[in-house]
Amino acid sequence: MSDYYLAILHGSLLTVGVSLASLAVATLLGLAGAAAKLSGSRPLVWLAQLYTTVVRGIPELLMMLLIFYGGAIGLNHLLELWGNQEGVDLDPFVAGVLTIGFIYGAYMTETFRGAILAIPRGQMEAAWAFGMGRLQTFVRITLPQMVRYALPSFTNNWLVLIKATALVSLIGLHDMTYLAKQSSAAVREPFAFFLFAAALYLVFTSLSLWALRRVSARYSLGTDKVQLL
Amino acid sequence: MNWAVILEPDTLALYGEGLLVTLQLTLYSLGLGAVLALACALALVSSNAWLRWPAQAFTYFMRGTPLLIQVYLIYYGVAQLEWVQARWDDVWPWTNFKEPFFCTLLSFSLNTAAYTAETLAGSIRETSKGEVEAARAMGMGPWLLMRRIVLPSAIRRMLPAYGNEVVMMLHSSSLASTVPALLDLTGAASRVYADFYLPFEAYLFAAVIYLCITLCLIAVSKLMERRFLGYLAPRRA
Amino acid sequence: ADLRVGLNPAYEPFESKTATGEIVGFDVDIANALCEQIKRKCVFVESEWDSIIPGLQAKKFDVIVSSMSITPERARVVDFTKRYYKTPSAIVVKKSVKYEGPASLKGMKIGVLKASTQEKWALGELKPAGVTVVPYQSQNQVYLDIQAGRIDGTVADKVEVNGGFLRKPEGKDYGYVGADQYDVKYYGEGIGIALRKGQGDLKQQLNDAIDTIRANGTYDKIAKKYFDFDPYGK
Amino acid sequence: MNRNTPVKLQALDIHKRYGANEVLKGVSLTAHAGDVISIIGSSGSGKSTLLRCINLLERPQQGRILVAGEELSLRPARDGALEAADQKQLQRLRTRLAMVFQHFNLWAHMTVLANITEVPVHVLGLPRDEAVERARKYLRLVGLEGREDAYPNHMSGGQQQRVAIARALAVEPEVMLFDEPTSALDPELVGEVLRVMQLLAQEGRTMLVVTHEMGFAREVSNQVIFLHQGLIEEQGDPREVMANPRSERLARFLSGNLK
Amino acid sequence: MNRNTPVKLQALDIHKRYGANEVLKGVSLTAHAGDVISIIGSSGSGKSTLLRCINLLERPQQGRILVAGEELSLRPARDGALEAADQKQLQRLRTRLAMVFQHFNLWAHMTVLANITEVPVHVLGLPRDEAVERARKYLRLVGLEGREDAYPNHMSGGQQQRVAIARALAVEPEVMLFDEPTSALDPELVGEVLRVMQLLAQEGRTMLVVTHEMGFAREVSNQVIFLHQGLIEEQGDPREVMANPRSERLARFLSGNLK
Ligand SMILES: Nc1ncnc2c1ncn2[C@@H]1O[C@H](COP(=O)(O)OP(=O)(O)OP(=O)(O)O)[C@@H](O)[C@H]1O
Ligand SMILES: Nc1ncnc2c1ncn2[C@@H]1O[C@H](COP(=O)(O)OP(=O)(O)OP(=O)(O)O)[C@@H](O)[C@H]1O
Ligand SMILES: [Mg+2]
Ligand SMILES: [Mg+2]
Repeated sequence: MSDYYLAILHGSLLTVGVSLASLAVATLLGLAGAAAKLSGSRPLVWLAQLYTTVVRGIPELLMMLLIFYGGAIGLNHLLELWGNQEGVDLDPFVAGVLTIGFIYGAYMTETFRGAILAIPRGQMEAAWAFGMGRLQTFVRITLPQMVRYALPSFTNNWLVLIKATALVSLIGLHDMTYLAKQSSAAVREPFAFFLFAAALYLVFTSLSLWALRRVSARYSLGTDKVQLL
Repeated sequence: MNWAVILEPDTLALYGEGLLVTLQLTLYSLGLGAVLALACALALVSSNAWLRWPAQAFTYFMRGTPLLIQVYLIYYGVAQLEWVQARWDDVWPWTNFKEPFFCTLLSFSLNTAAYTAETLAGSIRETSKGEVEAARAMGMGPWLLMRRIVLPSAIRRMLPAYGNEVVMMLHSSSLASTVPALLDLTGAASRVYADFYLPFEAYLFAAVIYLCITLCLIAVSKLMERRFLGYLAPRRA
Repeated sequence: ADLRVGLNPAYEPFESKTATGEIVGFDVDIANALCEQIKRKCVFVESEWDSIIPGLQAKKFDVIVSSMSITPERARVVDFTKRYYKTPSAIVVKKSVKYEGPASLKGMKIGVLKASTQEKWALGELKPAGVTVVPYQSQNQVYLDIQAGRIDGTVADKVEVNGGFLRKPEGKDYGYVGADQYDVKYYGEGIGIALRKGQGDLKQQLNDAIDTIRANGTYDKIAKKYFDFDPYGK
Repeated sequence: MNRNTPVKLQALDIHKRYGANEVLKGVSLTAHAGDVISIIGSSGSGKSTLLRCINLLERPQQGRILVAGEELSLRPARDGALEAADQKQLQRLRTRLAMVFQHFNLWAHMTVLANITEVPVHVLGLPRDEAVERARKYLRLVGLEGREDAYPNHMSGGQQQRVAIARALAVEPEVMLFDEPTSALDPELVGEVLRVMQLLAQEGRTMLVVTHEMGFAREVSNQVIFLHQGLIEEQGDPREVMANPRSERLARFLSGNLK
Repeated sequence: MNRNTPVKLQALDIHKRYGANEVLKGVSLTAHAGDVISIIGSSGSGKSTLLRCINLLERPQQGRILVAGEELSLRPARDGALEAADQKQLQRLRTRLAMVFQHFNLWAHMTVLANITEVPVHVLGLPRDEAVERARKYLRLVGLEGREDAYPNHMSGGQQQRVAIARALAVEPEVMLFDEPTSALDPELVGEVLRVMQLLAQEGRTMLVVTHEMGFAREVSNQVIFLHQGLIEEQGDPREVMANPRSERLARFLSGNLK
């Protein structure tokens, strides 16, 4: 029995790996998406709008199946036309990370866009007036100030993302949720393993919240908080 | 691809039934969740530790554990308690716990409440210090200040992030099929998938419906932003 | 070359995973025996149930040996070998219930696995008799709700219900009623091996191999390990 | 000083420190009804801090505050600064003070009209139409009729400042705290705003005005306070003080004036 | 006007509308090296808008802008306003203009020192220590030595304004746009800042200064522009124009001055 717990613990490493890698992808896409949406350039706005609408519009499970299996089946068809019977193998880790990153990038886009809107416009105007380019302004002025506003929603997205990584079991990766499911099927014990997995998620949550609090403190330098109630 | 099966009246009726459940669950839990979130957010920004602590513990557990497990715990976990079993046949409110719809709705509402509360609390904390001071200097008390200045401003600024939460809730509502006798849109799709073995058709059709709902939701949030965030817009020509 | 076998190891005793991560079960032993016959090596590939057919089509594996029922719907997208087992299903209710046909369950709530063959049977035979049929996403959940008292019983595979419920303390008041169910109308031809369409040679080889192990006693030896009856069915 | 009118505001021995930076080292002032007190001093000398301490937006380390004879009850908080012992009292006293902030602090999500009617309607309990009428009156006074529906972010600096002034006037409080209320205004408007303030003083309202307009200090106020290094360096009748500064510091301060 | 020095900045026929509100109806100005041009006008007359159009923070409906002879290439955007055709060029020209904003717009997440070194280091490519030295020099000039590590939000209004001035000075640009650079300063500091600006003018730098300080307009600038109702109502040598305003409007504008 305890070996099952060990296996789940081991699977949690994969969960963490996929989560962090996907987060990186999602954050980059989110930044790019938010920048595009606020750029004022019509094609960019359009593209970003299409991205966030479609991606947020389709259930994640389906997205995963479409990208991984749909993609593979399509590729195989192509290859068969070329006479290749073996078929290709997409690396599931890479595919999973890219898919989850791609999905959550759309949510991150909205988070970052909202945060940027909350920054007083004068901050950006000052940068432009001194000849900073758009990218430079974004990196040096907008980004550091956005962190504060984005963090609550970013944290939410991240916590949802960690749990969404369970989707990678669809494409053959054995994350901790999958292992918990297998274990409870093998031992015919419906609750124990799931609760263990939940406890692990709580551990990750605690670590994340701790880290994010430090980030928040770092990026709140120079601003005063007001006590409201 | 075999779309003829999907377009048969029986199948369409199945999807329709699922759509209804999905919409009900999403809208009700968002509504209930919003009310809870407001209370919870206020507790989160309060200086009173007796209010803040429970609220923090609540959002910590709700955001820290998978929704699936929350649904499980409320539907199956609560049902295991003999104390509840003893009175769920006649003592309100425990009678509700026999109902799959109620259990699902409860867990969804609590879940979205936790996420929304954190977003709202964050937005409240970032209210411009000067605006708060102006209100205080004119004699506004904490509640009036909250109701008239802080919340209207904070809620506006959280609109984009809340749009995310709404869409996520829509997708999460597919977990309703974990609970017996509830057939939501994803449940309908997986039913069609199992009956006819048309994975792509069955799910794609559901996806298109989801996409349509999402489009509506996004359109609504765009309208709300235009209406309520106008003051943040750059000077318009 | 290796034969890549897809399965979803969450169905004890047919396929499950030991604590050390090894996949074991009746299906696994059968698959290995068949591989020996066709002189290939079995390599097992885990897959979620939801993506097991897409996985086959995407060439993640060559066959599915995962207790998959042969149904006409599935047969439209994949090929099946002949059956390699067919276990009976049965109704499980409190031992105190006097069963004399479906009508004696009138007014009760019976849980079944969503989209399963048992569900079809229950809908076809029990529902007309005034029984409420409640579909569940997994059989474990059915047991939980029997325990909680939300439902009165289930219709399930005998092997499954034996290991998952009856043998456990919470199932001690429950038992089978009625005859073993084999009805082809609901239960189809049994459990087969799924292959991608257009692999006629492999299908032929596997069919032959099934016949061979049935004939040479290998099948019985494996079956004895797991069951006290012949799972090949009637 | 109108010695024969009642005392409206007293701030006694105010001390305020930011970290190691001691900004106010014991400042006291008394304002009678109808007094217009100008507070002058160089940038960073603590003028805004003084005003903000008076309505307890900053918590002083030490000091007493009395509004119309009623003392604001204070108690030391954990960090040593003083906080209000009774929130209700603080709120009540604050409604009798209105403030124009140096950075205006208009509520960005509200239109101009909503900014001005907010306090009359929701704090003072005025009926809405009365509040709207009042708002229009003061908007007219500061030359902004017709801009009721604009958002503050879409207005010029001077317009924002005038909205802030109208917002404070619409409260019609006993004591007004103005923090550089004409900094963003052109000379013509400065003249007009100052005339409005003169009128209010004649009505018996008390005003504390932080200002860099020496003209205003001289012409409108009946007392001037020169803050320097955390203390009141000089104080008295503006014409006298400004014509014959006793301290070398004030003399230098005044000499910078190009005008 | 220094007719014999090269032209540094030209804005020709600038039109700017917000919705139906036509703020600028065709304003043109030309600044030579060493020119100090005061822009005066009542609140809301479009002074800030004019400055903001010059560095294209606002997109004018019509107009041409030339910096040191190079024309900023503009093209009509979808909504009819003009936008830069070439971002790179816009950026390049903007580095030759520096601006002090009416609301300062200091970067809130940076210390004072970081605010001032930001542009020299990251736009102009100065080595960091050189930029720091330069920053210290200008901080000293505006009387803020020793406050390098403070954050803008923790400073008084006048201190913030001085940081904003130092930030613009540290760019050492050819043309400076000042939007009411002394509004939050006390008379003594106003005098000092104006002396700094005189010095810069003598070095040959060009300045456009929106101001409400008639003293400054008269003493320091060599040209004054009076904006009224979207047009230049009067323009010329400040002493002449201000002593003998031809238009009744300017006369009234100037008469408001209490000082
Ligand atoms: N987004 C906008 N929508 C409508 N009107 C606007 C907008 N932005 C500015 N305005 C108006 O444009 C006019 C000019 O504003 P500008 O800031 O240029 O004035 P200004 O001359 O600088 O005044 P001040 O001396 O008060 O700073 C004002 O009437 C202002 O209300
Ligand atoms: N939140 C703060 N944290 C730390 N120091 C502060 C804070 N607010 C103000 N100070 C400091 O306190 C001193 C007084 O500031 P105050 O705003 O009262 O000056 P002021 O007299 O109003 O100046 P000005 O005329 O420039 O507005 C300044 O040196 C300032 O840097
Ligand atoms: Mg001040
Ligand atoms: Mg202006």
